[in-house]
Amino acid sequence: MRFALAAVLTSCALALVGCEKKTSAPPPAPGGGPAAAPSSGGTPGIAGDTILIGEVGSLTGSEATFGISTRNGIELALREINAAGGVKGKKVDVRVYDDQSKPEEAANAATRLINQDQVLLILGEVASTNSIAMANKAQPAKVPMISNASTNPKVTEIGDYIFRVCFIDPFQGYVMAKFAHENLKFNRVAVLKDLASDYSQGLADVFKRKFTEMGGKVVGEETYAKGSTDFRSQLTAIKRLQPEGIYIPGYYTDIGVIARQARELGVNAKLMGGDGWDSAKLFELGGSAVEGNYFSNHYSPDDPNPRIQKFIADYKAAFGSVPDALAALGYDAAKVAADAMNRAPSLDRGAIRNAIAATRNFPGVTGTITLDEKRNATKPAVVLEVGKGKTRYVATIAP
Amino acid sequence: MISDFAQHLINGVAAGTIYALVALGYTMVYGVLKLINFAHGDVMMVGTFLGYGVAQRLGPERQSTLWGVLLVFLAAMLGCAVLGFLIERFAYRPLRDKPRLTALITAIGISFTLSYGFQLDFGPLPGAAPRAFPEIIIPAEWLVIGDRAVVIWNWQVISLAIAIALMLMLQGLVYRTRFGRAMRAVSFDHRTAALMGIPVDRIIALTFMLGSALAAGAGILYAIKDTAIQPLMGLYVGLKAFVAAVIGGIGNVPGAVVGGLLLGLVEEFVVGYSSSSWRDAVAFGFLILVLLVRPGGLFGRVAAEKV
Amino acid sequence: MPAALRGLVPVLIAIAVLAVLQVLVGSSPFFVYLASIVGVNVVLAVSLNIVNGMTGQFSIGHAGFMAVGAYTAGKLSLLIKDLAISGLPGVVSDQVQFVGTLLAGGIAAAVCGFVVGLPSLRLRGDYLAIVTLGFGEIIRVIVQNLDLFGRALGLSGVPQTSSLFAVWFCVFLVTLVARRIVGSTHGRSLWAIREDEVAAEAMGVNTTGYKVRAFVISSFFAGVAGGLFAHFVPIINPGSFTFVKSIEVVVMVVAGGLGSTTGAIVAAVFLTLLPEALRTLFLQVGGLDTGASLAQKVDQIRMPVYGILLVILMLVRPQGLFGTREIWDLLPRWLPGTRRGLR
Amino acid sequence: MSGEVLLQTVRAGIEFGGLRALHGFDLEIRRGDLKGLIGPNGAGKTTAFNLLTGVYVPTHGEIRVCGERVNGRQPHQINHLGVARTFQNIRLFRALTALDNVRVACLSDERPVFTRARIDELRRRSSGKSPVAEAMDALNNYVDWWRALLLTPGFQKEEAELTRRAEELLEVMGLSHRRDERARNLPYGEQRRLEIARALGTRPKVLLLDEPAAGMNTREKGDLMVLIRQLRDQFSLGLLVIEHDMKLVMGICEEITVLDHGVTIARGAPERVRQDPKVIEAYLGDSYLASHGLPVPPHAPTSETPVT
Repeated sequence: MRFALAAVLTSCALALVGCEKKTSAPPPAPGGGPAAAPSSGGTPGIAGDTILIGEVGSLTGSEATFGISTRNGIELALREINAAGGVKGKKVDVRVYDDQSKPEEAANAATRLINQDQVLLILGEVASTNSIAMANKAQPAKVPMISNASTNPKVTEIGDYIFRVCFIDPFQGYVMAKFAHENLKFNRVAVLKDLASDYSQGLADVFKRKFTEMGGKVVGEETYAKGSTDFRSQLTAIKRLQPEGIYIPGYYTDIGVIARQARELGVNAKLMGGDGWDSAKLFELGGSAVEGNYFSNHYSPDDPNPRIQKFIADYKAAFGSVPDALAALGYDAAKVAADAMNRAPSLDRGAIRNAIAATRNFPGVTGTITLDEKRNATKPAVVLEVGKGKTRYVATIAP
Repeated sequence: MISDFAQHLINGVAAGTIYALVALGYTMVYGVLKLINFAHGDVMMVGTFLGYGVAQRLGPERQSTLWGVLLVFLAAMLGCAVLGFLIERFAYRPLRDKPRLTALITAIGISFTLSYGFQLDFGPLPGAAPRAFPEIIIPAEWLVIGDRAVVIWNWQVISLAIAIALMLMLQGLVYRTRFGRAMRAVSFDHRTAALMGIPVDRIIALTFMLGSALAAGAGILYAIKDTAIQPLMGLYVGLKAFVAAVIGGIGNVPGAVVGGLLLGLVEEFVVGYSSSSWRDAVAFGFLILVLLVRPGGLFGRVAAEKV
Repeated sequence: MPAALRGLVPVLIAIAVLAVLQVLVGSSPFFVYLASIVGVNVVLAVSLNIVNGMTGQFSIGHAGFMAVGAYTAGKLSLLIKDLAISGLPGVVSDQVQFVGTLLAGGIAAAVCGFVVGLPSLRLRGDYLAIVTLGFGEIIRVIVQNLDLFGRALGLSGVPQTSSLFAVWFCVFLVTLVARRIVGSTHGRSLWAIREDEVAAEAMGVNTTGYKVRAFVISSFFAGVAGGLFAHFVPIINPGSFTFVKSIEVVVMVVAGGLGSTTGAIVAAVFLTLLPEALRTLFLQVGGLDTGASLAQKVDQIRMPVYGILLVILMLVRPQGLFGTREIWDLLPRWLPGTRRGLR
Repeated sequence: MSGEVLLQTVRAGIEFGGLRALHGFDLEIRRGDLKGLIGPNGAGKTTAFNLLTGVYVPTHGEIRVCGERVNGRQPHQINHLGVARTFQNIRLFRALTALDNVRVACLSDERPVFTRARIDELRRRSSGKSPVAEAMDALNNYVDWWRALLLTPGFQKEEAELTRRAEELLEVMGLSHRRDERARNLPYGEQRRLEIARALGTRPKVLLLDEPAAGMNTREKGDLMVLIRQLRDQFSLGLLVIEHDMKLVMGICEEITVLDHGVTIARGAPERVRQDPKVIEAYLGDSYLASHGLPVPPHAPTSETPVT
């Protein structure tokens, strides 16, 4: 017995001593490897006169509403594309898989799209966690992927086949910090963030850094967990610090309740947030309490630009509601993909990747999209004020 | 500052009252059946949705009248009593003589069915998105201290009054009526109770209905307090309330009330004066601590296994 | 056969079979991924069965232990990613490190299992349910609060060194442990506790000790399953280890039969593949539009259906599909090697 | 005939929330003793057994096993010191085979790393509260499980030895033909015998039998009387028997203690107890009838322990 124990300990020690820095490039991960060869000679994603693209979204689970908005946006874009004759004379079909808002399912769905369905490119995911999971499958297989709304910088850092049509957390956090400091002239703000959401944490971190750099003071930071509906203790603690504004980069599901309870507790500070606020539900959940507060967004529904107004009218006709930012981003992602496919010299994945990377000044509904060398969209953000049952455009803030 | 402290105290009592009301249901059912009714929190959730439906039907004018509010409460409580009866009759009663584990698994199954079933969006089911609960008590300031440093709202007072009334009624029912005596006898030993001519099945069913009705009442108060309702709310509130019941000593009626208030206050003050990011760990850390130090809870004692 | 070798023969056979399998199908990413997910679920189900089935306790926080294993192993792998063991080829060194991190993940989960199990297992069985559930919540809060574990975004970039062979060898190991424990007199003591705790205690069985030990072993394998998971899923975050995951595993154990190892395996494989198969079916039959919406409905109703399944099983067949029997107990008697009863 | 004192209680008693279930209970079992414990339903007989085996912790007095105070020890620890019992309402491991029922009980001896004696010695010195002893015990068990996993030769030998001993005990109790039958499928009388075999598996010094003859017919009862005496001699046990069947108790016991309402009302040789007026008064019920050869009405299977 003792002998066995000694042997185990010794071998552990030896293993530790024997470690050294890796010198050579790491070997290819088993199972990854080069792109799976097309099954029967044809180009992946092309079958006769249809082009097959893939989409992964959270159609069920905790983030189902985001997935469904995205899905509608993509659907609308594809209808328009196909009505206009498709891409290079071919119809574009999309295969959608649900990832139940879980990264392991997102990776599974991406693997499936790449290897079983042999799609030409992949659209999707809102949650950055899920996009990262997908990108880790798409990149080694060299399948282009366009995320519509994942704002975490890490997503496109995974490789040169991964793109996005939205701006990233650092920009959005900067937008609100700048707006709070320059337009609203705030000096003291507090932060209330959702501990369970990487999106919320990312925005909060950038906001804190930028706001402090601009000379303001972040007086306090509190957190909540998705699913709770009692924010009074955090708000009471924040009230004590007497901030002029509270930055709450959360989702609309929580914001309405937070706004009501803030008013109830006599918190007079303005509330500020990010694109997670954007939903018609915000007005229902927040009532009058949420009015007069600000959030940054990808586009403004009351932008007079005819392109945007046409999109809103078409979306309303098709799905019966005002599109939120995620629908607009889904729409843009599909349009950018179609545009790249049109421009690409041939319909193979490498050529399409290059075409996507070369996207410049694309007229999307969420602004004029240019993809930079890090494959992120650079475009301005808008700040909206919440009004009675709708939002009002306040300012545009450029990168 | 004293005003912050007072505000935290108010918040803590408000949250604790809800925990206490839900915990009462756990404790009563545990008392008569020795079963952790895992689905209790979800019954509460169903109650709030029933109340929501009734309030919607009444419309904005009628729902905030006295009769409207009463109707919302009564409908939710009656509906949940029926639900509680059905659950007991068809899911728990057939398993009463089976190992306790069987009933526990069933309870988890029912909890899962209710909370995730309500997330579907076909038919009358509400779907996953949260909804704003109608303001059946129009908010008005009841007491304002200083320059709005501490505000007590009318609905906070009304909720507390309703909660206290419900608890007193329960206490009276358990200790002053024939039904209460029968209930305590069943809780003591249901075989002996049956031998003494107590209709055990009926008493257990009634206890279930009573507990479910209390949960529905708590649910409406919860919805008034936090303004938004959603299908998964029952899981969280239910778990916390269960922790409250164990802290107070499960099976012990005053223990549940004290446990609920204690948990509400502890959570509130941890957030207020420490860090809000550990809030959800507090309840369960507290639970493990209690089980280590005083397994029977503050008021209960560990019952020896019968041999 | 020499007695000393009896313990090792199945291991050697398993290694050979899995090696062949790895060579044959190891290069199809989709198959490997699916098989890995299935394998992890089987490890979870079989290990949970040791507590919920054989010992008659009830844990509903298996995902929490899986999370501990996943985060420990994943973090460790990230830390030693740039190191190699000198004198070994790169691939071998990677695999050695992989096995090491798996063990570390398992041990971390086992330690947690001990800490959680000791106070609650002294008490009656249903406390364990609540405490394990609470434990899962605590793990979630801890992970979300620590930068070390990537907070809500999760850990990404863990080297994907897992393989079909590794996952299914763990499946084999946990099955072997479950079977050998059951086969030994110690395992019979677990069963004795499930049958009658008071009598077992009176017959000299240290019931608390046995329960804690079963729980620790079960947690260990949940941790190993988590470690495997971290090495083939590109990103791990708290969302993958929720209450819902725990309930999925419970459903597998209960449906397979509380106490039946092979039942748990069958149920785990079936319940993991079923949604996948239904999705494929609806897409093939219904085409893109109706098929996709049907497939979506399937995913939506999965959770409530699990709930109803638990209730119906308990009412109609509380011992689960297989009860305490193993698959070979159900084979016709004339087949050679058919054995009956608890063995 | 009387050997060393194995089991002793000194003014032991227990209260449940004010209800005195047992009060001032004195008892002494020596090696080779065969004593009886009788009393009407609810007199506290099974409560006494539960006290002796550690299921309940006495609120008064003291319990000693082989001179060692065991108040507050856990049942399995008391069992390891040499006290085994059967149950009034048979509590076999119903899903296990007859052989496995006995094997589980036999297991308590095998210690791979630290010897049982060493752990017990540590426990004794710390009166059952030594973390070191518990740790050693736990390590023993973990090592055992690893051996089970690897099927080491030592483990295989031990398993074989366990099986052999269990088979031997089944043989003694005349159950060899039921070896692989599940316990719940055995006839009633055989279940009672299997419980005794299981208790013997723990190598007891004292054996407590709780109504071993309940539900048996006259012939079986006769066999049982012979068997009990034989067990005492073969395993050199001290025996304490609770029994309602007066003929059996009077027939085999050398000393009888009579309980009523938790209090000892008489003690002595069967003949003396039988004629004790207090006993007759307390007992003028089924036992009176039975001792006169009249049919005994069936007992309701109620638990004698007061509800807690």
